[in-house]
Amino acid sequence: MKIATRERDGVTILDLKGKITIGVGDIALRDAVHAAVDGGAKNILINLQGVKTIDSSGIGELVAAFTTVKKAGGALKLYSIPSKVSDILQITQLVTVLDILDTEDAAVASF
Amino acid sequence: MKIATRERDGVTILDLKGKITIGVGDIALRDAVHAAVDGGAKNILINLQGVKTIDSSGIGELVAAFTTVKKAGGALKLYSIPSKVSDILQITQLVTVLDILDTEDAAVASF
Amino acid sequence: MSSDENLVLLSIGSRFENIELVQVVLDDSLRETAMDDDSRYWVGIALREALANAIKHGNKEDPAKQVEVELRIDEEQVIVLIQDQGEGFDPKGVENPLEPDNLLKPDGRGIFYMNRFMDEITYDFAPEGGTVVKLRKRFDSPPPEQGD
Amino acid sequence: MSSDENLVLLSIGSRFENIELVQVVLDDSLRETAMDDDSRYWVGIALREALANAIKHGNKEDPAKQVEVELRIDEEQVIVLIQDQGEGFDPKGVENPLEPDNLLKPDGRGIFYMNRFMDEITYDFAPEGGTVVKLRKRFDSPPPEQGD
Ligand SMILES: Nc1ncnc2c1ncn2[C@@H]1O[C@H](COP(=O)(O)OP(=O)(O)O)[C@@H](O)[C@H]1O
Ligand SMILES: Nc1ncnc2c1ncn2[C@@H]1O[C@H](COP(=O)(O)OP(=O)(O)O)[C@@H](O)[C@H]1O
Repeated sequence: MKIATRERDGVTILDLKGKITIGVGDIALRDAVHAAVDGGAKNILINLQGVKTIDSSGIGELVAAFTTVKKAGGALKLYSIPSKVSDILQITQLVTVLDILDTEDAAVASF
Repeated sequence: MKIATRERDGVTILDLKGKITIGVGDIALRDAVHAAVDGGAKNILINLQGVKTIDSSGIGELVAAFTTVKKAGGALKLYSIPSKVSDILQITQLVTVLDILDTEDAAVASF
Repeated sequence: MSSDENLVLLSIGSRFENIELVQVVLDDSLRETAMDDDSRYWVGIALREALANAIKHGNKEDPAKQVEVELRIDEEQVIVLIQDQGEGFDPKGVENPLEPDNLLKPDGRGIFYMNRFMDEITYDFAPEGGTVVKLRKRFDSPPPEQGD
Repeated sequence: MSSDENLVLLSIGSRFENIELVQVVLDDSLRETAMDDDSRYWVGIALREALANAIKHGNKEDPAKQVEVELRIDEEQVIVLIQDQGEGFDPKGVENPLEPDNLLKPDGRGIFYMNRFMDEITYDFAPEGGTVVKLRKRFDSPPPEQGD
């Protein structure tokens, strides 16, 4: 898994690419989110477009990131969800608790 | 492995794509060559451009095809050899006995 | 064993990287069956979860401990058995991740995935120790519905 | 087993399609090592030859007979053991495919490939029957030279 961090209009965007799975992807995600929060980021977006596979550890890491950022007084949202990831968010009912947007424009404007 | 058979200037060309390996690719190659010979083809070219992997059964099938066509009074030549296939033809010293050409134009003109 | 069944056995050291290997073998094996692409994807995810549990909870990530995988594919279905060398657990004690209190917990979704994506999942505990989870999916059973 | 070694065991039914599975596992496993891409490719070809021989000459394509594969990767090298349930053979009796008389024969190049692409290949014959071929390649040994 590769994660690139960039800024747009005061929003920190993490572009995820690859597999968010146990042992590698999940840890990379955790580290990237912690780095962003430690760097003072409040408004964080996760771009899931490049993610084809996410296991329960990956989903767990997304949930943990959501909570971590919230506790630090910020907000974390997801956008560009590929269909298989979207299925998983439905099945786990996380669509009801996480903030999910369609496009990057909509996501950036939502803060 | 996929094999497409076509004609150009009286030459029968087999375009090979995929793996020529034991159990599938080698048999497909044999069938295609026999079909061409049975159909009366004398001048046959094998285009290896799309072949990334060839095992010893695949090489054996190329050699068998060469002999089959020769016995039927025709000629079989190879062209567009990918580098890994070329290495194998060197290592097995088949470069010294098979007819090998660079391009399709050169191969068609060689009959 | 009936002659139209394909049996593949795999044994991997308890490293998460090895999950990939097993998943690729399953995926390649299922590609030649009547299973549709979506179902194949979800069966792959269920397998990942079972392997992750065997490596993490069963073998506690000790690379010297192996996880054994048995893959049986016939004309109708795939059966996968995954065995670790751990101490077992009580499947009845596992919580439902859809409970409001559990929804934002970072873990506890693996067995739920397996149940969702397979026709059948059963746990067995070998007397000499070790958890065996059996996953089964027919090629003609529909892919899991989304949501509830 | 030293803890920095990764051990993967595989057992496949004697079908040529299963060669693909094993090759993919080896390829994926070697991708994380210091072995260069070319060598990885050739080691994969050597493995295919050993599996093809085990399935064809050893187990005579009986899908109920298994071929066992042991993959050992440490920091320095890969070792692959391939065992069938056949009757064995005399490796000394194998002809050189580069002899002029053999050059246009359709078979007899498998063991030659293995010798060419690996640092070491050795045959063992289990007393209870079955051929075991061992293939070894160090990550820092050069890829095979072409031609002669
Ligand atoms: N193979 C296993 N060996 C021991 N315990 C297990 C095993 N598989 C599952 N468990 C137990 O079941 C619990 C729930 O597993 P699961 O639903 O996969 O969620 P998670 O792995 O995220 O905790 C685990 O936390 C663990 O206590
Ligand atoms: N695992 C095996 N069991 C029995 N015989 C074998 C085995 N491997 C190789 N052989 C014998 O060695 C010969 C040479 O093998 P090889 O060089 O791979 O060429 P080919 O398989 O094309 O004949 C085979 O024809 C066979 O007689």
